[in-house]
Amino acid sequence: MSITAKTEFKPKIVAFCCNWCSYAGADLAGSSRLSYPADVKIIRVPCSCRVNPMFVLRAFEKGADGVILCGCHPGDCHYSTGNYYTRRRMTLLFSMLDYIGVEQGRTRVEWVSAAEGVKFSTTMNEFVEKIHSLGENVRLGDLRCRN
Amino acid sequence: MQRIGVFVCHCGSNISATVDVEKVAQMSLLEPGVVHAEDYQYMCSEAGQARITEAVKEKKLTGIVVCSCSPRMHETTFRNAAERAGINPYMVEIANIREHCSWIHKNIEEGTEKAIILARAAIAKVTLNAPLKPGESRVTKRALVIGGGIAGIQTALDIAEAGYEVDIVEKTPSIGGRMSQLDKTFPTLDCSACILTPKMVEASAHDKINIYTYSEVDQVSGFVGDFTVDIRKKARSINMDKCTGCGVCSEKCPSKKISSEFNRGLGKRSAVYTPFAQAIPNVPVIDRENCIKFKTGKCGICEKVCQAGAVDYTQEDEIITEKYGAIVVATGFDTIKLDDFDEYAYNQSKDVITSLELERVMNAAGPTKGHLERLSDGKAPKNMVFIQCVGSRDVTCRGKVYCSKICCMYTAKHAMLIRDKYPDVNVTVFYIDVRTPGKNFDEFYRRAVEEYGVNYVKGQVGKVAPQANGQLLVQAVDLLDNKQILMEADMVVLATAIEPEAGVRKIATMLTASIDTNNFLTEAHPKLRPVESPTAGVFLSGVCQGPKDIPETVAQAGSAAVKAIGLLAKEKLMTNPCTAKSDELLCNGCSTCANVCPYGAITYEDREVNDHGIREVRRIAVVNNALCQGCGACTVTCPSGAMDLQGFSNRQIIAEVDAICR
Amino acid sequence: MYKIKTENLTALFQKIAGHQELYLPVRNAGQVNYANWSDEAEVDLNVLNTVKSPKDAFFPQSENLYTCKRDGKKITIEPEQLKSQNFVIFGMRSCDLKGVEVLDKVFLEDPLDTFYAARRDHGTIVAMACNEPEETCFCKAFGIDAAEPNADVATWMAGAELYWEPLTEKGEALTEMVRELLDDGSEEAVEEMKTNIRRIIAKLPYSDLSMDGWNGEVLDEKFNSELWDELYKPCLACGTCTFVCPTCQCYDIKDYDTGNGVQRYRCWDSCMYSDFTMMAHGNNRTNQMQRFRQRFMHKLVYFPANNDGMYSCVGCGRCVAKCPSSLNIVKVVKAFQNQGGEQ
Amino acid sequence: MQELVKRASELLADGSVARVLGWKAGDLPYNPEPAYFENEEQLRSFVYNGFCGANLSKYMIEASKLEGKTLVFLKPCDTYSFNQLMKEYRVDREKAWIIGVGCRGKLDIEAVKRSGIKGIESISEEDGELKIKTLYGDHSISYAEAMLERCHSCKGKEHRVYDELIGESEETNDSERFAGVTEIEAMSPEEKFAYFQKELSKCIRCNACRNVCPACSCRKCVFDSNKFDSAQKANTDSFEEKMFHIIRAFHVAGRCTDCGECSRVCPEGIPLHLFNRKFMKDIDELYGEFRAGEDAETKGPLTDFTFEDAEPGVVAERG
Repeated sequence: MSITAKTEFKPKIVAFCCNWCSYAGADLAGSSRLSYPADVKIIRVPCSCRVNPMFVLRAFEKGADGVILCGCHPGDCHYSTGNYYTRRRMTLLFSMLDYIGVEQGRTRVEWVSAAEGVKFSTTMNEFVEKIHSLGENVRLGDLRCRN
Repeated sequence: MQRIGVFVCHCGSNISATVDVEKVAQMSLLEPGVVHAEDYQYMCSEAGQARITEAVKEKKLTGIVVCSCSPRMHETTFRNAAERAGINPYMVEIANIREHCSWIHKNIEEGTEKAIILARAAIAKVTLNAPLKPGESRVTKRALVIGGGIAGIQTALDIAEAGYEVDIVEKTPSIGGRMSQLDKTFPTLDCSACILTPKMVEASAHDKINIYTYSEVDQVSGFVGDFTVDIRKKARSINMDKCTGCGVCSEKCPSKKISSEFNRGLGKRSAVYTPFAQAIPNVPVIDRENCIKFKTGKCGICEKVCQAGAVDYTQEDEIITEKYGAIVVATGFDTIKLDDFDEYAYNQSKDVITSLELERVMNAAGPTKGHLERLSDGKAPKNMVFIQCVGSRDVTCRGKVYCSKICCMYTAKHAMLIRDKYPDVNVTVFYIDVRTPGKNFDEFYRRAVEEYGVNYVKGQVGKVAPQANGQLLVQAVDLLDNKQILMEADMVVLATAIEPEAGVRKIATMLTASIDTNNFLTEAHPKLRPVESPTAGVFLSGVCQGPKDIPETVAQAGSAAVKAIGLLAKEKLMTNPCTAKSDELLCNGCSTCANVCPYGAITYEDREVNDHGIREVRRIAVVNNALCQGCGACTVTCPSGAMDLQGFSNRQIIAEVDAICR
Repeated sequence: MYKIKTENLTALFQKIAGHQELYLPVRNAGQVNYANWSDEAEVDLNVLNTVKSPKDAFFPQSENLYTCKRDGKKITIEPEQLKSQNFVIFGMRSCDLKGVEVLDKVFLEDPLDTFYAARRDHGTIVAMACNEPEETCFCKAFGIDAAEPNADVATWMAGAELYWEPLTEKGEALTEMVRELLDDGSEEAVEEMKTNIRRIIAKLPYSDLSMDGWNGEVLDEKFNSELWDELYKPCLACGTCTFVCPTCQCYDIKDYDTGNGVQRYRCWDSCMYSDFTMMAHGNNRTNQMQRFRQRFMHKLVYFPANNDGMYSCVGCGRCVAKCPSSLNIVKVVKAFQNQGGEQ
Repeated sequence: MQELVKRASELLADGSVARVLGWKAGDLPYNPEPAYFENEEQLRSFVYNGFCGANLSKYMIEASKLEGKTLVFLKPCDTYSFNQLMKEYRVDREKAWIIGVGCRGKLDIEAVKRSGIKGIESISEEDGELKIKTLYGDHSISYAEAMLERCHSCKGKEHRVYDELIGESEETNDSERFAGVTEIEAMSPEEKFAYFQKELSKCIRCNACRNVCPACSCRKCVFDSNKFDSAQKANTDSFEEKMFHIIRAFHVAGRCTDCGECSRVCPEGIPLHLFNRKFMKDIDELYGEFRAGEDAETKGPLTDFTFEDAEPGVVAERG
């Protein structure tokens, strides 16, 4: 990716991926050799509904510059309803982060199926680019983790 | 403190081309708890696995991290290796440095750095892993089928043929369902009764099938493999063992003016009745609400005329409790109520009928003995109008948003049959779209238009107005010619939307099977698990899952049977150990977790706890490991963090987050 | 005795801040707390009680003790530097000064708390008399004179002037630093001020509060009293009373994982919290009644028993004003006295 | 008030209830405290006045464990909390005898003091004015001006659960409930950040907001336990203030009845209700109007969903 060359800033990005769709989608991106920046590190969870808002804040606390959640498309959840709960929880959480002045682009939810390797890679490229445009996360982190 | 071994795979050059595997191993060795790290050509090979087992023994490892391909590929391989080496298989974590790293990054420095971070996240997680053991649960070798229509009958027959006991619970006095009410079936036009009756007889005669008619499911408890169900056998007032099915009781019953459910209210029946001639069992029931004996205490004629002495007014509802390993829901459908569709004058005119009512009219055993006639005056109709999509594909809240799927075809069937039998009757069909995706379907529809001269008009009917002369004035729009149509008809037939049977919501609740906004039961996965409910051990057969025609219903009934057989064939069920678990000292008993559990796996019990010296009885969430599938929805909804997911615990995920962000 | 026009106080603060850190009551988002002085700071000397007491200046709510850094398997430990720069804390009231005396008893006795001691050594306290005491005040019950703020420098606000009297060497040094801004002032104005303050204090609703019956001698009787069962009931188990209190001195020591090591820090703790003094086997105080009792027994019985009768309550009234359930130490003191009267 | 005492005495005397949960007169004109009364003698110190703001519903968690029924006085807004607690099985309806008491808005002593009044000796009321005698002269302030913020955006004077009602209520709602939220929403990200940074920097982590909150009824809060490695006792870094208040608001989202106790008790006057109301406003706008505690049955918005729910991207789209 050319964007990493643009600046010294190397964002830390945590991506929570559900085991059944998005993690498999990321696998497909890999086997299709569809590249995205190495700044993205994936954490596997059984379902997007396993992602506690506390995990998202924890990532920011410890120095993440962006957090993205990926799950099955609504209606396709392996557990049938999990992502519907995720959708409400994360909508409210993101809205609250926006409300306290954290930049909107630092958080994102994207539905990526096991067949959407291309979408996974495109999403990650976009997201990293967005984080680059926002720069380092200074509003929502614990300073003690920065030295 | 754990003793962790890290094994870095080259995967030939798949990984090692863009990741310095040696460095990943070296760097991993610096992480707390790591006592061994090595890299190898192919970790998944026999030799690679042997290196793992050797290291476990030599270095007394308690946890393993394999940096390799996706866990979706070889997690099981390495878990098995761990088990062979004598440590719990769930003490293994995979760092996916191939699909998520080496394959997408070209720069070796970048790839290596990321691989090191992924490894350290896996190390951080495995540090907090705990040995997990799958549970075992037994399987009762008996299935319950709820609903005795064609779906239920087919499912029951298939399961029984595989050698398992099956009970069918049917709420009406006879099995047969909607199909028994149909006259002919599309696209072959064979007689519905002719193909259904042999199935009914077969089911009834099968030694593995036990049929409870005039019965309902009262209560369900338990879980996959081990359900306990209470079946309420409603009082029939006729002793089934004694009754010979001679029919004298019905003949002599003085209360004969009761609207016949089987004939959709178009005919009459007596208070003691068998719904239709081919009913199985051929044993009548006494409709106590309309029986003179039950209403006034007088009469008792049926008892007097019954030579077998089968009439028993003292019968009471009976509860039968039975255990099942699998449950198949086959509750079927009904047509929607048309009270909100005043424009079609269904409630004003007897000559406006639903398609299902037309089936009865066309049927030789129906209210008109199979003669097509107006129900108001018995005259033969000259002009008939069919209106499709009555309440289907309806975005107003009156109807259903979905397509009922069968209406286009049965309307073509009706039109064709009428034109065939009564060539002088003009038939006009108003439609939004004609949908004919099925084997021989479009051919069938084209025959209706081309060979039988059915007049298809694309457009919606705005109003059906009964006239003083007994005619029905139909106002419609022809969308293709873009003109208003005003025509008189003798009869109007409404292709009424279908919806799941009214009782299905109650059944779904008992089974904790989820249901969608239209009351159709939800599949475990819409594409990949279409006949399973998200609740383990509960399967879906027929229209209760979504609109479908007879062949589709029979096909789904068969697959539901296969799924049930697959379950019943198991001696024991191994349960996924990555299930939710509630900490009794933190649980508030607030029930929020149960509200989001799609499997009904969470129940509450009052339990005495000892909270650091405070002994008290508290309401505590209890997770049934056999039901829990480990999604984790409950863990996030639990504000105190009492509910946690084994294998993906809060602390484990946080450790991964920390390791990535540091 | 010196004096300075209130309009010149900003110049005074600027002058002090030019040499040393200056810590004084500042209004931020509607509330007044001690904070570092800056040009933008909205200084508020009229507020009697800051929300948090100024003990923060010597015993911060949270302070780092040392940092561990990990590099691979190598660990280095860096102790936190002790306070080495002089600072001034301006505006403390008599009650809060007494609060510092209480803290001294705890932290300056053996074993010496070096973090606290360093701050005490480097801090110069400029205190203010309370010319408008409030209904929540009861410092008099502890023999504190709100009219005589005995610190390094004592000050009195009289109309448009602040009277200034250095009382210690540190006070003299500070006075020297700002001497050019001070004028000479007369004792009379201050004496009049003092009389006035004492007159108001005599009229306060709690002016007749005495500490009769509260001494270390009837420990068992107090401890076992059934009154506690009633008194604690409305308590929400929050830490408001402890965190606004100028004498509460309990702290917890915790580690924060920075990713590449650990920061060991201490922070205020509250005996009202269920995990206060939690040990591996659990907690020796298992219910809120016991925790509630602990707080008041400590302040009014155990502490004076071990410190020559010095109560660890100074009557500042913060808990009276801030308790969400309107509980407070005065209600506790009186409850036992009334019970005595009835028996 | 006499009517309340009379009825309480009756119910105690005939054994209908074992105790009474109400408010006891304090030692200052404005500090009554929640209290239990077990006999007529004790009831002599019962008080019900403008300063009885404390919501007693949370005390019913403990009272539900006691033998016999507890008579509890609940103001209209307190009954929402009671319903919510009932929905979560935290209180036992059978153990409560609820007398719904009238409410004409509750007073905020901080509001009185903010107007510059100090040294209060007595407070009395005349024609909607509070007459306040102080050591430094007499003052007067209108009742409405001295009211708690929550009463200005009162959700109505109808009791949602009760056994009997005593006393009249007066409407006090005179402001738009979400006005404060809307104002912040209109700010730029920098302004929003500065606003909350300033407010939250005051937080002393006393946990009063949490402990008074009827929705925060966890036996052990996540911030006191090691379940998330999140135990905190102090805001050592400004992140922790944000973490605590966001998560607290999130945990009570869809459960918070907007009783306003958090803002009432905050010793630093942080407008904590602005967090809760933000979630309420979002829930109302995105998922349909919802009032926690209106009844004890309806599913909360975070344990429910529709297929057509807004996507999280809606946050950015709204701008």
